[in-house]
Amino acid sequence: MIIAERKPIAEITRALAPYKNVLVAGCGTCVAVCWAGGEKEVGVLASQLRLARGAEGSQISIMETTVERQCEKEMVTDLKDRMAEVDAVLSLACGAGVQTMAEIFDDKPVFPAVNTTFIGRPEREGMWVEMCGACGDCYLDRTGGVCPVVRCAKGLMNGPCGGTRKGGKCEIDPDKDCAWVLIYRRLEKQNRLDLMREYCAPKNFRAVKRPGRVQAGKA
Amino acid sequence: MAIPFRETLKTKDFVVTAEAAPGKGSNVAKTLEHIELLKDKVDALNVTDNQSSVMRYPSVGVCLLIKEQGGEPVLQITCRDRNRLAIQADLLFAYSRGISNVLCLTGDSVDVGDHKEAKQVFDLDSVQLIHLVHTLNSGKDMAGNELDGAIDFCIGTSASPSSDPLEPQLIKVEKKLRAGVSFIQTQAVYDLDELKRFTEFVRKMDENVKILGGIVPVIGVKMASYMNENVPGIFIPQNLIDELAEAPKGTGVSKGIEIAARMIRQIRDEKVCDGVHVMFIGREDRVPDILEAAGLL
Amino acid sequence: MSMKGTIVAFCCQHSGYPAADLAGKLGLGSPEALRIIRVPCAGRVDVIHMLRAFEKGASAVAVLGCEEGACHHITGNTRAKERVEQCSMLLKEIGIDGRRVVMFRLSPNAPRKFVDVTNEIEMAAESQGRQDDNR
Amino acid sequence: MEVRAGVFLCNCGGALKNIDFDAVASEMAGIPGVASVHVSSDLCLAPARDRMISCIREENLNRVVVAACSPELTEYPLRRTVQSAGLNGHMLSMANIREQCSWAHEGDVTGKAVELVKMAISRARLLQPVEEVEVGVERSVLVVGGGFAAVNVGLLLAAAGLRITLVESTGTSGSDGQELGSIHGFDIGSLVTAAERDQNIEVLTSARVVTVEGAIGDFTVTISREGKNMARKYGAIVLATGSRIELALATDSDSSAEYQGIGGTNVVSQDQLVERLSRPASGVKPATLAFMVDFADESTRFSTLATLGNALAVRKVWDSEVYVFCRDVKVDSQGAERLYREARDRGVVFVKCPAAPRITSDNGRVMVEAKDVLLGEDITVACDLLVAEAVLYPDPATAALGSVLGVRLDEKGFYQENNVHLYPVASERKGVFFVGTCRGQSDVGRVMNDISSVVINIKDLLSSGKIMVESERVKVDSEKCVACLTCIRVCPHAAIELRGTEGGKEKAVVSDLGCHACGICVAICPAKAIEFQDYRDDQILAQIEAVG
Repeated sequence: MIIAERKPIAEITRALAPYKNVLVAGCGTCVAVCWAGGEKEVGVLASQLRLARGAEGSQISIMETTVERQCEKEMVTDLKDRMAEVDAVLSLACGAGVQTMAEIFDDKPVFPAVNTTFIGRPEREGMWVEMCGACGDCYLDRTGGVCPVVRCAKGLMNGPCGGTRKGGKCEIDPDKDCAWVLIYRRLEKQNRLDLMREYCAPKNFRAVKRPGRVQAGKA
Repeated sequence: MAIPFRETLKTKDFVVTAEAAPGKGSNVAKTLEHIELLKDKVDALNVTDNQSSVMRYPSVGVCLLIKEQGGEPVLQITCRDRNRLAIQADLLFAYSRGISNVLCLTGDSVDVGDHKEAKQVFDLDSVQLIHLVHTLNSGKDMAGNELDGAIDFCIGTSASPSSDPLEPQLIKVEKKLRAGVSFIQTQAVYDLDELKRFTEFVRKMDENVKILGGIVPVIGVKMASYMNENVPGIFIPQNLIDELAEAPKGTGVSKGIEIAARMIRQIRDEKVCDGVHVMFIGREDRVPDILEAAGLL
Repeated sequence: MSMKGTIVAFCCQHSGYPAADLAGKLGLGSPEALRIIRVPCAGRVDVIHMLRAFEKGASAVAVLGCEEGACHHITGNTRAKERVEQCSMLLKEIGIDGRRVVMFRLSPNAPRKFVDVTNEIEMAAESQGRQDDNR
Repeated sequence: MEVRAGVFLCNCGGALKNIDFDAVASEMAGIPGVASVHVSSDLCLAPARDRMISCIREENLNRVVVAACSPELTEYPLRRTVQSAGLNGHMLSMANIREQCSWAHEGDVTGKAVELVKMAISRARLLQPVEEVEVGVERSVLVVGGGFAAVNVGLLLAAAGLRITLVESTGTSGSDGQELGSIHGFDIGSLVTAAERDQNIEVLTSARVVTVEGAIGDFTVTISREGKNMARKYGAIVLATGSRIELALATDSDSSAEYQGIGGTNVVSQDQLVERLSRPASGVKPATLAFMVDFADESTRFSTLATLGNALAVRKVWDSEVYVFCRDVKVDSQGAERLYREARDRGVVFVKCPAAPRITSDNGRVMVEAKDVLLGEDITVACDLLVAEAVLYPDPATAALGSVLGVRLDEKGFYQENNVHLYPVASERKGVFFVGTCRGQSDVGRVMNDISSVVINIKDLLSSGKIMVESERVKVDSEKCVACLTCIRVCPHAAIELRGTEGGKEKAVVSDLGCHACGICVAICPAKAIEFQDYRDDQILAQIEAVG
């Protein structure tokens, strides 16, 4: 799922400085599950903003809401009757949500409250790791199901690089496994190491013509 | 004019190369000094390409200086800073100016350098780069278009014989050998058995590739632990660190040179591999002392 | 700030709350500004509860849970500790002293500990309060 | 439905002098939702309770707020009172104006009392009823393990009319109970045959528990035997998987000789000694014997009891000199003190030494060298036979079975009981119990205690075939739940599972029976989909709003 992380409060308060009535909008799907932008985080952020303004001695009136999925135009449009007295919107959704909100209510400034980081999964409670870079040309069939495009720091297609650390850790971060050592161990286990020995030609980095568009077959 | 490296590799039984480090500005005086000092003492002079992701005077620039001084340069190219268009263009330019040796490297990550927020390219990796040079050598570019004027590079690459785990590295070396390289300059090695096993491994697949053992003198315990910790692909064993610890204060550099020379002599006498590639980052002026101590001058 | 000087204490049913009762039975004086909210486990208290108490003007918020490793529900007190630390960080981020939110662990038969910690919190909050007022 | 709350203030027989109850009562009258305010002096006594019941009925109150002493004392009885007035017991909210207000501070605290009652009222407005329903439970018990404890539990529960399945991983039942049983004169064999003949008991040998789902009263357990899986329903699960016994090699750290190293033949385990004693005719009788106690592991009583019993037997049968080298003989097990005295009277010499003795060998005899605390000097005893100390280690299968059942292990690897004093045989997962050496118990006396307390627990739970339980006190709203598994991973009592809901999709479902009502899942749920009826977020926040 999409993983995000709450922005530092200083960035948010700076953006909201000129505004008095703010709608803080969470999203109930991905960012809720990774504790970044769900209903709970809306409550905490709203409370923190009120406390911050209180400390500065100026007032802020905050409306709290959580849209089931902020990347759905209809769900965002449902907020329209509450937008009359809103000066600015603070969206805790991922980039897709913030931009949908900004597009639907294009007469109002919309600010992100989280940084969308990657597509990933929970490694353990409260910690998420990157698994997929949405490169549009999946190579997982050649690497025993370990993606070098994002899990190798350099995205090499014929790894590993010379900098692998002792114990098979990544050159730039001793806590992270070298993707190519993981690939080696996985393929060795399935004795399909010939896959790793096979030369991989330069990747088509334009498989997805950014910005991407996917047209499903006619429903 | 220096002998082309391609010939040296065929004729000489013990090949010695060193490194000329580009400076951090447009003033090339220091670089010229190093070139002058080393060009006749070694068979070829490698020029690093933004080594450790630290922005420096371009590699092809120093290669031209070496050519002008009558030395034999080896152009190092990493895949971090340029995409496939830029790399092909640089190769054409370098060859047209008489540079005919290239070392294909993946390159360090920007995280270890001084521009940590830069966008890394890595459009290619070292194996794909080797294939690319072959393609250009055959008179075509990567998209299959005919070149007006082909090129003919002597291709080399690097390897890490003391990686742990080693097998994934060896698979990569296999790919490089199948792609076709004339010489391999390894990362810094301190355990000659590992280097010997590595050489035997390579020889089994390709007898005429020349392997030059990477020699990086270590001048102190602090530097040793720093390198073990931060410099990618470096593993200095404990016995070496202990030996350094015994060296009295202030004699670290000469101790480092002494150890390096001893290793070079051992490699030569026991024919561990086909030569050495001496790297003394920041102290290029002391490389002649190493060569002399190793009896290579 | 209608709740000037109040201390909101979330007391776990298995430790903080009985300790407060025992302190009362023994006549040990805890701060009058203390307002205790009974919770089934310290793990039930969430960051929003602490922040809302501060919004209402509480000068300090405490979460009183079981001793380390003696939590009736195994991980309740550890979670409460993590949430107090998160709340403290959220306060620090906006310039409020992070030490105003405190996690304290005690056993149900430790009334003196309960009284000492609540008085300490009150004194700390008061001295901090004076600093905030003249800022 | 309009909130009609009755506020009952109790001045504890006039003892709460520093609260002006009339002032408090007048303050309450104006608060929205308050239907009536009553001041009484002894809400813990029947007359006041009856008046409360009649108030509830006459003024048809649908909330009751009681400001009195601590809910720890009076909440339960007050709930019964409210229920007997026809109102749901959970519609009660309390304010602790005695221990935490009147007694906690000097001087007048009427103001604080007012605030505490206001807080209770704000919570009362948001209370919702929780029905108590009767739930059928499986009258069957799964007992894992084939040892002495397992078979005993099986027999006793079968006698109470419950259907028992005895799952034993090894080939024969009663195998690992030999050591424990034989030493203390229990013939494990006869127990096993009794179990096999009992029609309430089904013995499955070389079977393994694969998965456990559901909660107390309704466990679904998959058992695999000879390659095929069977799904069974159980009301409770008892783990009696025993433990592994190893001879301790505890010697003085610097002494070179290891026990096992010397001669081998003259170093035996308690079991081997018992075997030799049972056939006195063969072999030469050892003239001097030494036992080792409390050096490798001071926490188990296993080697102490075996040593006392066997030392006496050696004195009777072989009449040889017996030395017991010990740090301190702990005799807190059943009958241990009597055995110790009898052994002393029979001439067994107890050598108390601060550290493990040095063991060396001298042409076939075992030399035991130790510092005798009483004599204050080093002594060396040459003995023909040395009985090594036996130490209990967890059975290797403990960890794996623990994770299947979602229960914890202690730092030594035995099962971790919920509370060593209050619930010694219960795990944190309701309906899962541990008995005997698998939880570190080491002597027969304590194992017997375990057995009887587990039998009482389970009979109490299951024999009636039904349990009263508060239905949906903690409930997951399947509309809001996105099945992110956070609550399932977090629940310390393994009471939440993914189950298909009527919408078809699998969602988290809290088992009313298994839930311990701690609220940890409620606080951590990212979608705020879980509600805990008496401690909802809005109720907690309402109390905060009411302060000041």
